[in-house]
Amino acid sequence: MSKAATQKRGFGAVLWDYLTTVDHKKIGHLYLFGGGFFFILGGLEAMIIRIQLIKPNNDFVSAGLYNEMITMHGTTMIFLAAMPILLGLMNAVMPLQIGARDVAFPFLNSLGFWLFLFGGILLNCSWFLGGAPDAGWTAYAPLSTTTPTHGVDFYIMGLQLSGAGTLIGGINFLVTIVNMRAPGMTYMRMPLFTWTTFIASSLILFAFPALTVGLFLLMFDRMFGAAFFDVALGGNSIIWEHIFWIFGHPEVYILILPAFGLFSDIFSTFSKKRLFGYTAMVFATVLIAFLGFMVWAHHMFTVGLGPVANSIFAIATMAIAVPTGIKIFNWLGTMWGGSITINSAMLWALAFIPSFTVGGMTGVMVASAVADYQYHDTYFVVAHFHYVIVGGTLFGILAGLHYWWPKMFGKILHEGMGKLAFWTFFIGFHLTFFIQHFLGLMGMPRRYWVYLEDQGLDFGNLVSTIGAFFMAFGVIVFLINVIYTTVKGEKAADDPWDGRTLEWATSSPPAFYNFKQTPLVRGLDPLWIEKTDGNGKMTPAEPLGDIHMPNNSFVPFVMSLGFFIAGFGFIYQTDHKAWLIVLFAGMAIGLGSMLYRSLKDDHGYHITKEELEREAD
Amino acid sequence: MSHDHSLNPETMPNEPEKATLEGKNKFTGLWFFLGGETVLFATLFGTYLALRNSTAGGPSSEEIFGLELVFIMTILLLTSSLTSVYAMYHMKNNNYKKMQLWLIITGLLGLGFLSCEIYEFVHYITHYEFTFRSSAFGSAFYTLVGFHGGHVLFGLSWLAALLIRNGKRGLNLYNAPKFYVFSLYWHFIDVVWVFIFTVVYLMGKVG
Amino acid sequence: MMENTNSDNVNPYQKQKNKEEMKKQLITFAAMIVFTLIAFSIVATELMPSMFVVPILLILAVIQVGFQFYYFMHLKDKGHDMVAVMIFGGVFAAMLTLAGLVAITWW
Amino acid sequence: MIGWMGKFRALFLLSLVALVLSGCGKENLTALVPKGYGAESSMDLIILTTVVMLFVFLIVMLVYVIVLVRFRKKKGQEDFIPKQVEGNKTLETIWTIIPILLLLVIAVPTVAATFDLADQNGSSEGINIQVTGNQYWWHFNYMGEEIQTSQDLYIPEGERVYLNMLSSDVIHSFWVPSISGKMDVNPENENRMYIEAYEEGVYWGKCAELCGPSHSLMDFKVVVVSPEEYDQWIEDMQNVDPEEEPLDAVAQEGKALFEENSCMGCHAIGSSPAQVGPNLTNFGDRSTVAGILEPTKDNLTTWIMDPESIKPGNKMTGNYPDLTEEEADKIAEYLMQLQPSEVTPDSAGN
Ligand code: HEA
Ligand code: HEA
Ligand SMILES: [Cu+2]
Repeated sequence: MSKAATQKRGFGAVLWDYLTTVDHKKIGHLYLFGGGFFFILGGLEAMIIRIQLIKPNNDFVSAGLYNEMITMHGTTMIFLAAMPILLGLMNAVMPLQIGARDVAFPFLNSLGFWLFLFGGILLNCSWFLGGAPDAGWTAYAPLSTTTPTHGVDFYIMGLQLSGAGTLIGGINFLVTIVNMRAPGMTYMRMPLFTWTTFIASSLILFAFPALTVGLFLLMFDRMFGAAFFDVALGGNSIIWEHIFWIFGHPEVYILILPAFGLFSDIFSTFSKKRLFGYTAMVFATVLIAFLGFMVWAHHMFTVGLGPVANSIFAIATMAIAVPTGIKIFNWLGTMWGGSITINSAMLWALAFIPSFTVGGMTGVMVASAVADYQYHDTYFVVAHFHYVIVGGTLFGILAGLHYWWPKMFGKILHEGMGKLAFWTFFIGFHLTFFIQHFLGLMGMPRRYWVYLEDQGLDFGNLVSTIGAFFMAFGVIVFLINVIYTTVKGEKAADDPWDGRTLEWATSSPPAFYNFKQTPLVRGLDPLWIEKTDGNGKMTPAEPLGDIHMPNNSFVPFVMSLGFFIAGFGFIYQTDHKAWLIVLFAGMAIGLGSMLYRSLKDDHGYHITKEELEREAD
Repeated sequence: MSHDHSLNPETMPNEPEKATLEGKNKFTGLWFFLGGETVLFATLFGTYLALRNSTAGGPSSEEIFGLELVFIMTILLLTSSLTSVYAMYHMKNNNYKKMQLWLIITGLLGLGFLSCEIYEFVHYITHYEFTFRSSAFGSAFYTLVGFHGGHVLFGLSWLAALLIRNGKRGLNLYNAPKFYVFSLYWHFIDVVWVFIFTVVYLMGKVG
Repeated sequence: MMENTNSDNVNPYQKQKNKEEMKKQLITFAAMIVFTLIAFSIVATELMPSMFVVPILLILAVIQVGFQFYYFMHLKDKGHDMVAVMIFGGVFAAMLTLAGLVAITWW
Repeated sequence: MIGWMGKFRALFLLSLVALVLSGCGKENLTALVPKGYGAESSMDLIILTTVVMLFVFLIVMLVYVIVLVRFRKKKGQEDFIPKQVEGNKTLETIWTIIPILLLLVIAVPTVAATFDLADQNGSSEGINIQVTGNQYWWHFNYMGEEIQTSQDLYIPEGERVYLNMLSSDVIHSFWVPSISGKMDVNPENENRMYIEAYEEGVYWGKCAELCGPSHSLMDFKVVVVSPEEYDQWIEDMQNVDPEEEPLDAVAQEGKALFEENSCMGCHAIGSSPAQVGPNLTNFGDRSTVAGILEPTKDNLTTWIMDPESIKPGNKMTGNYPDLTEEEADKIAEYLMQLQPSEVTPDSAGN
C-alpha cells in the first residue's frame, strides 16, 4: 500500500508499485512509457519504409515485409503510440485540472492501461511468430480475410484487447468529469484540455464499439468460418469498409481534439492572456465531434457509392473546416495583444499552426470528391494525414510533454536540447512530407513497395527520406533530453510557467492525493484569478479532513494477462484444436480475476487528518 | 462513509444507489456504457440488415422463423424486466428479502429465455442445416442474436454473483448501487430484444 | 401484490411516492405487452401489405423502447441529464451506422 | 468546366508544365498534365481548391507573422500583464462566415462534377469493356466484340469508353492518372465508370488499392489510338486463329512446350473467356512483360523461369512443371511472336 511520499525504495518495490498502482498520475506515467516505446517502434518502422523508398526498385526489404512494415507502422502509431500518449497526458493532468483527487474508477483505469499494453505486445508478437499483419492498418476485406499468415489474426486480437482498454479509459474520463469536479468548477469553467478530454472520450465511447464489432466479424470470418466477407457465400466486403471508417474517422478526431485542447492551454499560458473566445472554442469542439460522425464515407469516394452519397459526404466533410477555422483564429486572437514567451513547449505549439493549417487545407482538397479520384490512395493523402497527425497530434504531444513535464516529474526539460530537437524535427517534417503532395499527383500510389525507374519519382522520394532522417535525429535528441533531465535536470517549481489552471496549484509532482483540501473554483482560469486577486493560492472548499483512497491492486495486470494468453489460443486454434486449452485457460484467468474482483470488497483506506497535518506543505 | 452496516430507517436515503460518490459513479458509468452498447448493437443490426438476403441458396428467414417460440421468449424477457423493476421498488423501500426474491424470479425468467434460444438454434441447425457458416445471412443472424444471448448470459452470471456475494449481508450503500446498475443493464438487454424480435423475426417473416 | 411490508423502514411520504411510481410502471408494462401482441398479431395474421407493416412494427418497437428507457430505467427523472445526452449520442451514432450499412452500401 | 476558371487554368498549367519539364513528373503518368476528361475535371477542382487554400493560408500566415513580430515579450516589461480579452463577437462572426462562403465556392463545382462523372447515359451505344482485376494483372473483355485481352487496354481517342469493373479476388483500384481518376474494383458490386482520352499515346495505369505483396507491380497500360486504328485493331484481334502454327521452328517447339506444360490450363490465346491467368493473344504486341518489364524475350524467359523473383506472391509460381532455361527460352520465342496487329503501343505515336 503506497502510504505517503516514501523515500528511497528498491527497484523491486518501485516496480511492484507501478504494476499495482491505481493512482491516475502513475498510470499516466505508465501510458507515457508504453506509448513512447511503441512510438519508437513505429518510428523505426517508418525509417525502414523511407529507406526502402530512397531509390527506385530498391530491395532493402522484401515486398511482403514492406506490407508488414506499413501496416504495423500505421497501426502502432495510431493505436499504440499517439492515442495512449494522449490518454497518458489526460490521466496525468485532467483530474488535477478539475480539482479531483483521482478518476472515478481507479481500478478500471489501471485495467485500461494493462489491456492496452498487453494488446500492443500481442500485436507485436506477430513479428516473431510467422509474420506481422500485412493488409494495411485499414485491413480491408477480402485481402485481410485471405492473407495466408497469422498476421491479421494478431491484428484482430491485439486491437480488440487494446481497444477494450481504450473504451474503459474513455468511460472513466467521462464519469470523472461529470461527477468529480471541484465545487465551483462548472462545465463552462473547465480548461480546454479538460473539455477536449471530455469530447474525445465521448468520441471513444461512440466510435470504438463499431471497431469492436468490425473486429469480431473479421475474427469470425478468419477463425470460425463465418461468411461476412466471403463473396461466394453472399458476403460483402464494403460492409467492412463502412464499419472501419464509421470508427476510423471519429478516431482521427480522437487524435486531434486533445491536442487542440492542450494547445489552447499553452497559448493562453504563454501569452499571459485568457483564451480568446472560450465559448466559441468549446462550441467548435463539440461541433467537430458531431460532424466527425457524419463524414466517414469520404474515405470511400472511389468505392462506387454513387454521386449522391459522394456529394453529401463531400459537403459534410468540408463543413468541418468551419469550426476548425474558428479554433485557428481564436488561437491567433489569444496571442494577439499578449506577451508571448517562446520556449520549447511554445515552439511546438507555434509550429503547429501553419503545419496543421496546411494539413487541414489538403484535407478540404481531398474532400472535393472528384479531385479525390486523383488524390485517393496516393502519396497526396499520405502527405495530408501526416501533416495533420504529425503536425497536429505529435506536435501537440511534444508541446504537452514539455509543458507538463515539470508537473508530472518535478524536473524541467533542458531548453537547449528542446530547441535543437524542435528545429531538426520541424525541418525534417516539412522536408519529408511536403514533397509527397507532388509525388502523389505525379502518379505515386501509396503502399507501394517499389516505384519503377524513370517515372520521375526518384528525386521526391530521396528528399523525403532525407527529411525522415532529420526527424529521427530530432527524436533522438528529445530522448537524450529526457534521460539527461531525469538524471540531473533542474528541479521544477510548483508553478514554473506562471500557470492559470488548477494543476499548477499543486506541488510538482503532486502528492498522491493531489489536493489536501479540495479547492474552491471562482471562475475560468481559477489559479490566475487567485493570483491576480493577490491570494496566490487556492481557497479550500472544505475543512481539512480524512481523505479516502483506493487500494492498489494486482488484479488488472493478471486479468489482462489472462486475456492476452487467451488471444494466442484464439489465433492458433485454427491450426490445432489443442490450442483451445490455452484459450480456455486464458479466459479462465481473465474471467476468474473479474469474479475475484467482484466478490472481494475493496473499500480502500483513509488518510487521516492527523497524517495530513504532519506532512509539510 | 462506512459501508459495512446495513441500512436502517434513519440512514436510508431516497436513492440509495446514488447516495455515495462511488454509487453515483457506477450509475453514471453504466449508463454511459449503455450509450456505447447502442452503437455496438446498431453495427450488428446494420450488418444483419445488409446481409439478410444473402442466403447463398440456403434457407431464408421466411422459411425458418417461427413466431410462437419468439413470442414466448419475448414475454419471458419483458416480464423479467418488470420483475427487476419490482426488485428495485423493494430496494427503495429497504425491503431486502423481497428484493432478493424478485431478483431471483428475474434470473429464472432470464434462464427460461436462454433455454428457449438454445433450443431455437439447435432446431435451425438440425432441421434446416442453417448454420453460422452456411451463408452470410447465417453468419449475420447467429452473430446478432448470439451477441444478445451472450449479454443475457453475462447478465445472469452477474446477477448470480451479486446475489450470492450479498446473500447474508442486507442492503447497504455499498451494494445498493450494484443492484441498481444490474437492473439498468437488464433493462437494456430487453431494449435490444425488442428490436431483435421486431427487425429479425417479425420483419423477417414479412420479408 | 403490493402489500405493505415493514412500513416502518422508510419514511411514509417516500414510501407513498415509490408506490405511485410502481403503479405507473405496471401500466407501462401492460402497454408493452399490448404493443407486443399487436406487433405479433399483425405479422401472424398477414392482414396488411408488408409496405405498411414494417413501419408500424418499427414505430411500435420505438415506443416500447421509450417506455423501457423513460419508465423502467427512470430516464425521465431528474439527475439524468448527462445520462440522456450520452444515450442520445449513442442513438445518433447508431442511426448513422444503420444508414451507412443499410442504405449506402447498396447505392 | 467553369468559364472564369479558364484563366487560372492557363496560368496554372503554364507553371505546371514548367514543373514537369524540369523533371518533376513523367508525362503520361502524372495527374498534373491531364490528357483525358476525368483527369481534366479533377484538375479543375484541384486548381480551384488550391487557389482558395492558398488564399486562406496567406491570411492565416499574415496574422501569424504579425502576432509573432509584435507581441513577443519585451525586454524590461517582464511584469507586463496584457488585457484579459474574453472575445469579440464581430470578429468571430466574420471568421465563421467567410470560410462558409469559400467552402460554397468549392462545394458547388464539386457536386456538379461528381454527377457529371457518374453519368452513364451513353453506355448503351458506347464501347463497353469488362475490366477484371486479378492479383496482379488486369483482364479486359471487349463486350460484344469477342475480344479478350490483358494488360494493354486499347481505346480510341476522343471517345467515351464505358468500363464495368469487377474483381476476381481482393479489392483493386483502376487508375490511369493522366486520363482519369480512379475507381475501385470490388469483388461483389460491379462498378461503372467512363474514360475519355484526348491524345494518342501510351499511358501508365496503376493499381491503387493494396492487394497483396505485388500491389506495386500491378501496372498496366492504356493504349490510346486513333478511331481508325482502333477499328483496325478490333478486326485484327477478331481474326486471330489460336491454332495457327508459328513460322519458325524454335517457336513451333515453344508452342508445343506451351501446350505440354499445361500453360493453357490458365492462359488463353484467342477469345476464350478463360482468365485464370492473363490472356496472351497479342502478347508480342504488348508494351511490357508482366506489366513492368521491358518487352524483351530475355525478360520473358526470366519471368517464365521464376515469376516469384519478379512478382512476389503471384499466382503462376508453382503451378506448372519446372522448365529448363532452354525450354523457357523457346516458349518465350513463341509468345513473342504472337503479334496479331499492326496497331501496337509503338504505333500509338509516343
Ligand atoms: C489527426 C488526424 C486527422 C485530422 C485532424 C484530419 C482532418 C481532416 N481530414 Fe483527414 N485523414 C486522416 C487524419 C486526419 N484528418 C488520416 C489518417 C487519413 C487517411 C487514412 C488512411 O486512408 O489510411 C485521412 C484521410 C482523409 C480523407 C480521405 C482521403 C482519401 O483516402 O482519399 C479525407 C477526404 O475528405 C480527409 C479530409 C479531412 C478534412 C476535411 C479534415 C478537416 O478536419 C480539416 C480541417 C482544418 C482546416 C481546414 C484548417 C484550418 C481552417 C481554417 C484556417 C479555416 C479556413 C479554411 C477553409 C475555408 C478551407 N482526410
Ligand atoms: C500517429 C500516426 C503517425 C505518425 C506519428 C507517423 C510518422 C511517420 N510516418 Fe507514417 N503513417 C501513419 C501514421 C503515422 N505516421 C499511418 C496511419 C500510415 C498508413 C499506413 C497504411 O497505409 O496502412 C502511415 C504511412 C506512412 C507512409 C506511407 C507508406 C506507404 O504507403 O507505402 C510513410 C512513407 O513515407 C510514412 C512515413 C512516416 C514518417 C517518416 C514518420 C515520422 O514522423 C516518424 C518520426 C519518428 C522516428 C523517426 C522515430 C525515431 C526513433 C529512432 C530513430 C529510434 C532511436 C532509438 C533508440 C535511441 C533506442 N508513414
Ligand atoms: Cu476521415
